[in-house]
Amino acid sequence: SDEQPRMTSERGNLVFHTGSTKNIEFRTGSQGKIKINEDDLAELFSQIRKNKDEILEVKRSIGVLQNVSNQITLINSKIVSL
Amino acid sequence: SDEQPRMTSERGNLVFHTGSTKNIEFRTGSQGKIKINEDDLAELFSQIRKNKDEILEVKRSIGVLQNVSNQITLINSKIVSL
Amino acid sequence: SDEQPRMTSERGNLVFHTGSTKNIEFRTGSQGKIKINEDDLAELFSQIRKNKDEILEVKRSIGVLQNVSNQITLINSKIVSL
Amino acid sequence: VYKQWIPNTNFENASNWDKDRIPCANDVVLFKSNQEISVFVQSTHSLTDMYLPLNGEFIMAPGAGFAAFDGSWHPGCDTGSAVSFTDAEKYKWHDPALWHAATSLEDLDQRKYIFAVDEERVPCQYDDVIFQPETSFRVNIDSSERMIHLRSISIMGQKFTSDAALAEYMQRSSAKLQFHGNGTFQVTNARCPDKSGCECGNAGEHRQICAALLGDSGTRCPVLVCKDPFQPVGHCCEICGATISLEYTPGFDMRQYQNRILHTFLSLPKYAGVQMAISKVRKPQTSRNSVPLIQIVLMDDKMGSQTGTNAEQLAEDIMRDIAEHGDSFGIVTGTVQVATGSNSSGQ
Repeated sequence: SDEQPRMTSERGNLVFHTGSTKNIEFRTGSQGKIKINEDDLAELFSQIRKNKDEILEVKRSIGVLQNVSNQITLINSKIVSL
Repeated sequence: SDEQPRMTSERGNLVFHTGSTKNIEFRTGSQGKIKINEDDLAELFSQIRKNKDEILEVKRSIGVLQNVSNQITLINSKIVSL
Repeated sequence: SDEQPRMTSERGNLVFHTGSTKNIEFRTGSQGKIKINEDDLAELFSQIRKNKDEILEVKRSIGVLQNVSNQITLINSKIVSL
Repeated sequence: VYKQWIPNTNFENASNWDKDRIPCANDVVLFKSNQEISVFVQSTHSLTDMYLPLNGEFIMAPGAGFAAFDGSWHPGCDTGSAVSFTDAEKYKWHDPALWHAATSLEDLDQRKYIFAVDEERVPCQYDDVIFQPETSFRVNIDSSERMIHLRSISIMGQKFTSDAALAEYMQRSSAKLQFHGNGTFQVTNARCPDKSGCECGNAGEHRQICAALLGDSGTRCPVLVCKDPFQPVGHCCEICGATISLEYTPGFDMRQYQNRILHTFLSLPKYAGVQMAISKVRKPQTSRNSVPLIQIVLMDDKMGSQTGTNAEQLAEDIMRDIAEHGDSFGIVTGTVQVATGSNSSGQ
């Protein structure tokens, strides 16, 4: 039936299909990799998470800087107004 | 010919090849997912886009801070030179 | 055997398993794309790398700002203590 | 009648490979680049190298797939060689030899097939056509009449009884790999409305049907041992045996009469080797204003001078029955034609 997965060749393109509610899954072993051309899929995905974490950290640093900046601005305005 | 898609074993690795201008495509139905081990690819993709947006926002914040910082530096230098 | 990398149909899902030490590789020619539903994987991958690079740049900017901020804080404290 | 397509293009069907075996793990598996093919895969295969066609599909049953070859030894696979998937373009819808016919799905399952003249071995307008589930196939539906009329068609477990649903299916890429040629299907979901039977409707395809059966290189009918063999209506070659042609009234009931012959005569041990085909046909030579008649074709498994004698006996039994009870079945007259080995050139 329609729900069976297919590997098709469409004018030389290689296409992997599944039915409407079915998944395509990539499962790696402890040292097995899924490589897409030269890229390791798992590494790229761990980079996405690393990016996410670093963005969080960066935002914290910016928060601190904004606080400091606000305080200094305040002090400066007092000094200037002396 | 060269342009035929191919499936080969290379030292025990399973390799899917296509010709030089041909694609490899993965297609699920509307309710199907692409999963990498336990991760849902759609979520990872949306995380990439989210990261991109957050980086833009972070850069704006840094721009503002740099302006403030420059101004304060200027004021400070004036004060110090008093 | 089960340890060989393989593509199999499991309850209508299409599963790519790597063996514990073996890889599954997808290789297109220089002008071929890897597409996941409508997304071009190469573009997403380059976005991941771009995000990574921009985060680095952002962190450098923050480092500079933190230095400036520290110096100004120092100057201000001196001024205030005058 | 149910007509089931016989050939398949499954990966595990040894006859689909040029080495008459399923490829081994160390073979190079070749599909021609221009080979348009749908291939059903029933289990997991280790492979060294497989060239896929530019346009094709591999449908994977649960548990089926492809794995890398681990270099281990497989029984019967000492040296790797090139194994090619054979040409599937040659299978024609109109080839009588590529169909099994049965009067019920159970009979199909139990391989109780019916005998029919060649035209009627190909699906008729009130037939249900079945492509078995879990099989892939490729069939040339070139048709001189362009339209192929059927009651229904089942493909990979999905039964189509309306033109709209079938037309939608035929647009899919799988359908384009399964069917090629200029024919179009029309499915009516209708049974034969006439209890005296319906013509098959394949008379217009007679030439094509016989060409497919006998090969394009002209007539290659089997050499017959009987004198004056004859050609039943709808058949491609002359036969030895007997035919009875019946003129009938509107009261004639095909199913009822067929059952009478089956139960009264064909079930007798002495007729165990006789095959019967009964259907409504129209004689081609009297094409204008011709009336349909009921044709009963009888062939037996006797050899040499005995060829056809069993069929002849049965024909005589049937004619005696008609003389006694023909009126009650709605039979006006019957004429017999016989060709047996015993009347061959007076031997």
